[in-house]
Amino acid sequence: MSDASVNICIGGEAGQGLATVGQMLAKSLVRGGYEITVHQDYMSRIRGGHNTFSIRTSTESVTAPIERIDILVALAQETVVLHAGDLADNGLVIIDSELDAGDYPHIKVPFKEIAPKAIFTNIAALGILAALLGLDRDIPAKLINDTFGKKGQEIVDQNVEVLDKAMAWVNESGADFPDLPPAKGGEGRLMLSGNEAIALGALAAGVKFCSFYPMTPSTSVALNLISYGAKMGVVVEQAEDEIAAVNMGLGASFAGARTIVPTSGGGFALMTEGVSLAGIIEQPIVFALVMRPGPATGLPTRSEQADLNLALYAGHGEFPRAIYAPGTVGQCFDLTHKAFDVAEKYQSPVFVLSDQFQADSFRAVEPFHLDALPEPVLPLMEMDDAEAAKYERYAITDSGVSPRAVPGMSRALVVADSDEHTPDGHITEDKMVRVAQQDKRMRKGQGLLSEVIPPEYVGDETPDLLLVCWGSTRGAVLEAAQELRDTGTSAAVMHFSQVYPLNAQDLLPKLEAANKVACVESNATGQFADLLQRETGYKVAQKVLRYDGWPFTAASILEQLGA
Amino acid sequence: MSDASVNICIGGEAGQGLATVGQMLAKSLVRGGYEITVHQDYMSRIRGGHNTFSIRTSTESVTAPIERIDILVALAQETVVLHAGDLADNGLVIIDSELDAGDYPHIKVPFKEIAPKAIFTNIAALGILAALLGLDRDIPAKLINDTFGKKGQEIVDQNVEVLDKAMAWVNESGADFPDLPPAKGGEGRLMLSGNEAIALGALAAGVKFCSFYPMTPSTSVALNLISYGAKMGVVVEQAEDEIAAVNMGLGASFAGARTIVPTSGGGFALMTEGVSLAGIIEQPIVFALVMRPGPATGLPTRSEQADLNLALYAGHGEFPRAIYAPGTVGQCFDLTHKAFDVAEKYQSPVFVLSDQFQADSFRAVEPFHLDALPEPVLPLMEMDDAEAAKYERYAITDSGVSPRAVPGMSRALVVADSDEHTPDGHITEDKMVRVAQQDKRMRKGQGLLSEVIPPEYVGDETPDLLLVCWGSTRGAVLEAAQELRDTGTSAAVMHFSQVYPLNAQDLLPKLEAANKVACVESNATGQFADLLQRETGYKVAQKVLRYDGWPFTAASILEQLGA
Amino acid sequence: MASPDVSIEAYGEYETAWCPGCGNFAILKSVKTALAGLGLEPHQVLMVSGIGQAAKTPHYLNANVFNGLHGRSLPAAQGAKLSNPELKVVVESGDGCSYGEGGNHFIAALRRNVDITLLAHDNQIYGLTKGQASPTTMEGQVTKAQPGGVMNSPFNPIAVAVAMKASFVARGFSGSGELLVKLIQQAIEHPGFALVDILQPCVSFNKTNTFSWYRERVYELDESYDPTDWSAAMEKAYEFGEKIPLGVIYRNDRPRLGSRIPAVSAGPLAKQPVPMDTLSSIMAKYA
Amino acid sequence: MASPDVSIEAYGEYETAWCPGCGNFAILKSVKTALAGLGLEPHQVLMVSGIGQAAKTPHYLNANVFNGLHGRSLPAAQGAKLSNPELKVVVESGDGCSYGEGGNHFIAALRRNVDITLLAHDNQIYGLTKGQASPTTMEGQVTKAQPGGVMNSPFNPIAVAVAMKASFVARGFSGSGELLVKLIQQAIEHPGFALVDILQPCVSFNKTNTFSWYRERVYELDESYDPTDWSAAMEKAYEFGEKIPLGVIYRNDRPRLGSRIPAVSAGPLAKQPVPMDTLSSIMAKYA
Ligand SMILES: Cc1ncc(C[n+]2csc(CCOP(=O)(O)OP(=O)(O)O)c2C)c(N)n1
Ligand SMILES: Cc1ncc(C[n+]2csc(CCOP(=O)(O)OP(=O)(O)O)c2C)c(N)n1
Ligand code: SF4
Ligand code: SF4
Ligand SMILES: [Mg+2]
Ligand SMILES: [Mg+2]
Repeated sequence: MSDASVNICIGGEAGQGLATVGQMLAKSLVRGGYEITVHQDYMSRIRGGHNTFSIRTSTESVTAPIERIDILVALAQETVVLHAGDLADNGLVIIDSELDAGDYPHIKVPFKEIAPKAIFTNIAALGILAALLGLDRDIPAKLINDTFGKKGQEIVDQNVEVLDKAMAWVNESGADFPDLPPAKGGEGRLMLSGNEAIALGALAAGVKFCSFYPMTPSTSVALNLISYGAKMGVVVEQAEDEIAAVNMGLGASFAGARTIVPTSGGGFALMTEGVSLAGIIEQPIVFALVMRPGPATGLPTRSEQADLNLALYAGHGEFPRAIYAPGTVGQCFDLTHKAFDVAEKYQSPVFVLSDQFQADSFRAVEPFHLDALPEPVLPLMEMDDAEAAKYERYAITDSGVSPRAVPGMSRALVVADSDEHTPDGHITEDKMVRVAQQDKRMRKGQGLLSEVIPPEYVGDETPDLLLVCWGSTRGAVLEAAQELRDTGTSAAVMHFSQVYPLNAQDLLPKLEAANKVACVESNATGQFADLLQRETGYKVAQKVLRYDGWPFTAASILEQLGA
Repeated sequence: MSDASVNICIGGEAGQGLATVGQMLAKSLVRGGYEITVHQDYMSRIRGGHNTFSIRTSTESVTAPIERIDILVALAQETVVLHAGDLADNGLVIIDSELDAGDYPHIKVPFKEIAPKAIFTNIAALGILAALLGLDRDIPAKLINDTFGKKGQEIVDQNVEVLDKAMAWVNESGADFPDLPPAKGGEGRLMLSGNEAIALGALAAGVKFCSFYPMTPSTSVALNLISYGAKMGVVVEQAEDEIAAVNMGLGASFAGARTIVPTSGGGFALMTEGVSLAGIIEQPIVFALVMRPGPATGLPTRSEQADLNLALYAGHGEFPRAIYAPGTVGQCFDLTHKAFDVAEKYQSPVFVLSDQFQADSFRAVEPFHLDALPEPVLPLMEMDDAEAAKYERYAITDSGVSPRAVPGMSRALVVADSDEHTPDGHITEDKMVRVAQQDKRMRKGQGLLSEVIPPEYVGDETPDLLLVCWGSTRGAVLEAAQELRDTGTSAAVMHFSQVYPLNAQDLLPKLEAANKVACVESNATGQFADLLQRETGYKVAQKVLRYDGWPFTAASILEQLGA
Repeated sequence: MASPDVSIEAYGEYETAWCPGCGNFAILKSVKTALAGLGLEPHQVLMVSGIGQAAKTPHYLNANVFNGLHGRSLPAAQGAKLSNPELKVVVESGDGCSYGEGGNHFIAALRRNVDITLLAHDNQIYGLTKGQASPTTMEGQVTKAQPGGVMNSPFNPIAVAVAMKASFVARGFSGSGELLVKLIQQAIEHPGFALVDILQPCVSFNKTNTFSWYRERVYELDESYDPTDWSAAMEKAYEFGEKIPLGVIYRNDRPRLGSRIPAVSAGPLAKQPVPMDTLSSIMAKYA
Repeated sequence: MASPDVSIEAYGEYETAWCPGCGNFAILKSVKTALAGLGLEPHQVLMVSGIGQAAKTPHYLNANVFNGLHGRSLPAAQGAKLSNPELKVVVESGDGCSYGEGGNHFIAALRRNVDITLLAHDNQIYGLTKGQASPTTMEGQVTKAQPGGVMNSPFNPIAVAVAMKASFVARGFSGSGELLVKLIQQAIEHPGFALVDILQPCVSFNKTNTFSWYRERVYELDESYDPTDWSAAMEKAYEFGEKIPLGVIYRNDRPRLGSRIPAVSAGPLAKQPVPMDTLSSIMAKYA
C-alpha cells in the first residue's frame, strides 16, 4: 500500500510531554492547511510505560490512522524497540544523541544543546519536525505565542528561540526529509478532538448542567465543559458516583436545565437503572458514552465499540431511545447538538456513542456555523393559571409526547413518577391506565423513527462488496473501500451515524443490492451486524472485527477481507 | 370456552389473610390429588387495597389461570364490585352475612357465628370451601394439625372445631356446588410456588452463599434460603444495596461458595457492572432474576417478561452467559439446579429468569429425586505443591475453560483481575494477550451452546399455527393450542426453557415448517421474537403481547389470534 | 416569594395506601402544616422521593413531585435545586431509602451542603418490602429476614451527620406534631442541607419501636441546649435508649454549595440565555 | 496456621506502574513486611482491591488476589471472608475507591464488622484518573476538575469510623514505615473490621499534601493515649491541620459478624458437605 500521507509517530514515556509536541505539531499542520488524523495510544498510568502520539497528515483528506511510520520521534529508547520496525522504507528516526537508533535510518539530535533546559525539549522537537516537513517557521512561532502568551513575553521569546535553534540545526545538519507539498485547507478551520467536539456541541445546544464521575476516556468531555462553565453559565458537578451522576442529571433536567452525562462502560453500567427512570418519567437527557474495551476494567485507555448492546438495552422495562454514533469529529459536534433537541422533542434518553480512539483523535474540522443551527426545542415555561390548573404531565396524545412543563415557572404542578402513573403523574396500579401510558410512551418511538438519520452511502449502488460500519470506524472503512476500488473491486461503504432506531424498509434494498456485505466493527461479536439482522432479518456475509484495543486501519480491514 | 376445571377466587383487602385461606385450600387440593394453578394478584401496599388469590383446580392438568370465576370468596365488599362480573353462569359468591352480594348467586355465611374470634375467619372460609368442593374433611383437618402443631394441641383443636363447624354449616344450610370429581394425583406430590422451587433447587445444588437486597417479587427466594440457612449451612447476607449484593456474591464464589443472587429489574440494573466483572474474572454465579413490569418502579407487584433484553446484554463488554427461563414450577427447581453446574463448568454468569406470576404461583409438583441428581461440577480444591507453583488461573485452553482453583485450599495463588490479564491473572495492556484472553473467554460460548436445552415442541410438526413462547407463559400457550386443536386448527407449541444461547440451525427448520408462527410473550415489544430474528434471521408473523401486569390466559391469547 | 396566607387546604387531601395507625399520616399532616405556615404555595415546592412507604408521601399533597428511584432521591433533589435555586426542595424518604440504598448519597449530601431538606421517615424497618431490617433497626431485633436477630450495629444518622459537621441536624417524632412542624420549617428555612430524622412507628412490621416505645422515651430539648455547640451535639447524638432527645441537635452556618457557583446564583438555569457570542470566541481558540 | 519463618522475599518483587516518588512504594513494602512478620504465607492471604493506583498494589506481591471494580472491594472482601474465615483478607484501595464510589460499602462494613482489614491509601486525590478531587481533598484545593477550588467539606474517614464505633480505626503514613508495619499487623490481627487510613503523597497530582506537608505534621500517639477511650478518639479524629496523629485512634471489641453465623464458624463453606438428608426432610414439609 502506498499513499501520499506522512505519518509522524512521537513515542516516549508518560510524563515526557509527548502529547504537547504532538498537539503543537498537529495544530501547526492544521493552521498550515493540512489534513490530519491523530491516534493517541497511552497506558493506564501517569509516568513511565510507553505512549505514542501519531499524526497522519496529507494535503488530501486523511480519515484513519495507518501502521506505516514515516517519521518516528523517539523520546525514549523503548520507542525504537517498539516502533522502529514499522518504519517506511524511506522513513526516519529522530532521536536524542544520547539514545541509540540501531541500524534504522535516523537523525541524532543534540536536544541538550538546542534546549537550554529539559522543559524546552518539546519545543525543540517541534522545531525539528517543522523544519523536516518544510513548514513555514511563522506557523509554529505564532502558535507558541498563542499558547504561552499569557505566561508573558519572556517565556514566549525563550520558546521561540529554541524553535528557531532547532529549525536552524536541521538545516545545518543537512538532515533531509521530503517537504510536505503545498496545502489546500481553507481559512478558519479548527483542530478538535472528538471529546472536545462533543463538549462544544453540547454548549452550542445550550447545555446547562453536567453531572459526571471521572472515567477514562469520557472525563475530558466534562473537563472541557468545566473549563468554559463559568463563562457559559453551565453547572458541572462531580458526583459521588455514577448513580448519583445520572439521578442528579435527571433532577436537573426535570428542573429545566439541558443536561448531559458523560461516562464510559462500567460507569454507564451503573447508570442503567437511571436510564430506565428517564424512560418512564419521560425526562430528556443526553448521555455521552465514550467506549473502551471491557469486560469490567478491561483496557481502560484503549478503544472498542463493544457497548452498543448495552446502550441499546440499558434499563429494565421498555421505552424508546435514540443512539447516535458519530463517525467524524465534525459529527461529534453536530450529533451532540442534535441529541439535545431530539431528547427534548421525544422526552427520552438519547445517546452519543463514541470511543477512546475518536475521543482523543484530533482532526482539522471546518468551522461550525453557530448562526445556522436550528432553533432549540424547549419545554413549556409560561402558562396562565387556568391552563396551569388543568395541566397534566402525562396527558395522552397521538404522538405520545405530552407537553412538558418546568416546575416553578408557572402555577402548574409537575409530577414525575417512577411508578406507573395516571396522566397527572400520580401512582396507579390500574391495568388500563398502565396500558394507555405504556402505549403512549412507545408511540414516541414512531416519531424517533421518522427522524432517523439514514446511513451515509459512498460508492456504487450495486457493488461487489458493501462495507457496513458505524461510529468511529468510518474513516478506515472509507479508505479501505477506496483502496479496493483502486485495485479494481467495486466496493461501497454504508456508514451509520445513527444506529438506533433503524429504518428496516429503507435498508433492506440497499443491502440486498450488494453482491456481498461485510460489517466492520471494533468488537468481538459483531454487535451491529446482529442488530441489523434483528431489525431487518438481513444476515451479513462476513464480520470484520477488531478487539485488541487499537483502531482499525485500512490495512487491517483489507487483511481480514483477504484483499 | 368451557373446561372441567373449577376456579376459586378469594378476594379481600391486604392484611385480611386471604393468602392463608388460599394456601391452605390449595394444599388441601394438592393433598387430595388435584392439580392446581394459583394466581396471586396483590398491590404494592401492606393493608387495604384489594388483592386476590385464585386457585384453578381440576383432576386433569391445569397449567394457567383463567378469567372465569366459579366460586368467588368475597372477604370485602369490594371483591364483589371488582370480580363478581367474572362469575360463571353457575358460579357462586361466598360472602359474609354482613356484606352484600347484590343479584349474584351467593351464599351468605355467618362468619361471626362460626368463628368465635376474627382470627378464625380464615379457617371458617377454608371449611366452607372444603365442604362445597366435597373435599374429605380429614385433609384440611390434618393440614391444620401440620400447620399449627408447633403452637400446641389447644390451638389445633380450636381450629379444627371451627373447620368442622364451617363444614357442618354448609351441609345444614343446603348450600350447593357440584363436588369435584375423584382426583388422580399420586403420592408424595409437593405444593410449591416458583420462588420456593428456585430456593429448593439452589439448596439441592449445594448453594452456600446468597447475598441480596429486598425487592419484590424476588425477595422470597432469599427468605426461603434464610429459613433453611442454619440447617443447610447456607450464609445469607442482606446487603446494603444491590451493588454490594453482586460483588459480595462474586467474592464468595471466588472463595469457593456456590452463590446465588436473587433480584428484580431495577435491582438487577444496578448489578450490571458486576455481571461484567463476573464475565472477565470468569466467576461462576447464578442470578435469579424475577421480573416485574417496568420501566423503573413500574408495577412493582405485578408480572411481566420485559427484562429479557436486559439479562441478555447486561454488562459492558462481551462475554458468554446462559439464560434459563423455567415454564413450570418443576422447571424452576430443575433449571436452578442446573444453573449452578453450568455456571461452574463454564465459569460464567448464569440466569434463571422468572416473573411475579410464576414466583407466587403454587402448583402440584411431582416429588424430586434428590438421589438422581447429577454429581455437582466442582472447582479445584486440592493441589500438590509442584502443581500449585505452576498454577495459572487463566491458562489458555481449547475449551476456553481454565481450571479454577479455590484460594487458600492449596499453595496455589489464585489471582482474579477485572483488567485484561495475563494467564496468571495479572494486569496487562498487551494487544496479543488481550486477544488471546478474549478469544479464550468467548470460546466458552461454544461449550454453552453444546449444552443448550432445545425447546419443548408439542403438536403437529407442520402445523398451521406454531405458537412460540418462553418462561412462565408456557401453560397458557399450551392451553390455547389445545383449544385451537379442539376447534379444528392444527396448532403446535414451541416453548423455550432456555432462551440463550440459541441453536439457530436446529430452530430454523422447525420454524419454517409451520404455516404461520406467532410469538407469545408478556411485554410490549416482543423481545424474544426479536432475539429469534437476531439469531436465526426468522421473522415471526405475529407477536402476541400482554403488558398490563397480568399473566396470559388461554382466552387472552386466542383473542389476539382472532381465534 | 412566599405569600403569607396559604391555607393547609391548598395542599389538598388524598387517599393513601398506608396502613391505619401508621406514623406517616401524622408526618404528612405536619409537612402540609409546615409548608402552609411558611406561606409557600404548592407550585413553589418540589417534593422529591425514592421508593418505599415514606416515599409515597409526595403523592398525597399538592406540589411539584419527582418520585424517582429507591435510594436516589438526594442526587435528584440536588440536581433540581442547583438548576432552580428558587424552588423549595424537600426530600421525603424512608430510613432504608436514605441510609441504606442511598447511603453514599447521604454522606455526599452532608458534605455538599446544597440548600435542600431531607425528611427521613425513620421507622427503623423496611416497610414496603414487608419488614426486613433497615440500617437503623436495632441490634438483636428479629425479622423474617434476620431470624437470628440483626447482627449489624445500627446506623446512627444523627451521629454521622454531626460527626461530619453537617449544617443542620434535627430529630423529630411523628407523635410530636407541633414540634415537628417547627423543625420542618426551620429545616426548610436553613440555607444549606438540613436533615430531620423523624421517628415514625410502623404498626405492621416494627413491633419493637412502637408508638408508645417512642412516646415513653422522647423529650424535647429546651432553651438551655445550644445546637451550635458541636461537642454537646455529639453527645446528644448517642442518646437513643432510655431517653431520646427531639429538636435541633446541631447547626452551623457553613456556606451552601449553590452560593459559590456563579451560574446558580443567577437564578433558574432554564431562564438563562445561551451566550452564543462567548461560545464563538471560545471556538475561535481552536482555530 | 501462621508459620514463624516467612521471609519478605516470599512476597516477591515486581515492576510497578507507579510514578517515581509515589508513596505507594513505601506502603507496598510495609504491607509485605507486615505479612511476612506475621508468619503468613502468600497462599494464606487474600488481597482484594478496586480500581485506582492504590488498587494496583495486589499485583505487586505474591498472594491470592481479587482485583475487582472501582469502589467495590469491600463487599467482595466480606463475601470472601464469610465464605472462608481461614483466609486473611486485606483490602487495598484508594480514598476515591473506599470513600467515594464505595462510600456506602464503607459505612456498611463499619456496621457489619466482618474480620477484614482495609488499607486505604489516602492521597487525597483521584490519582489514576489524573487529579480530580477525591472525598478527602481539602476544601479550597484547586484541581483541573475543580478550578474554583473544592467546595465540599472533606470526608473525614477517621471521624466517621469513630462516630460509628467501628471496631478498629488507625491512621498511618507511608513515610513512617516502622509504625505502618505495626499498624497493619495489629489491624490484621484485630478480630473484626479494621481500618487503616494511610496518608500517601501523590507526587503527580497532589501538590498540597506533599511528603513534607505530611512529615511536618504527623506525630505518633504515645503510650499515654488510650484508644479504647471513645471521647478521646473522637477528639483525635479531628486533629488534621497543624498536627496529625498517627497510630491506633480507636478500638473496641464488639463481636465480628462471622462469629455469630453458625455456617461461618464451621470453616470454609467450600469444604462443608451439602446435607441432602436435611434437604429431603425440608422438602417433605411441602408435601
Ligand atoms: C433498586 C431497588 N431496590 C429495591 C427496591 C425494593 N424496595 C422498595 S421500598 C424498599 C425499602 C423501603 O424501606 P424504607 O426506605 O425504610 O421505607 P419504608 O417503606 O419503611 O417507609 C425496598 C427495598 C426498589 N424499589 N428498588
Ligand atoms: C465505575 C467506575 N467509575 C470510574 C472509574 C474510573 N476510575 C478509575 S480509578 C478512579 C479514581 C481513583 O482514585 P483513588 O481511589 O483515590 O485511587 P488512586 O488512583 O488515587 O490511588 C476512577 C474514578 C472506574 N474504573 N470505574
Ligand atoms: S407497613 Fe409500616 S410504614 Fe408502611 S404504611 Fe404500614 S405501618 Fe406505615
Ligand atoms: S499519580 Fe500519584 S498516586 Fe498515582 S502513581 Fe503517580 S504519584 Fe502515585
Ligand atoms: Mg423504613
Ligand atoms: Mg486517591
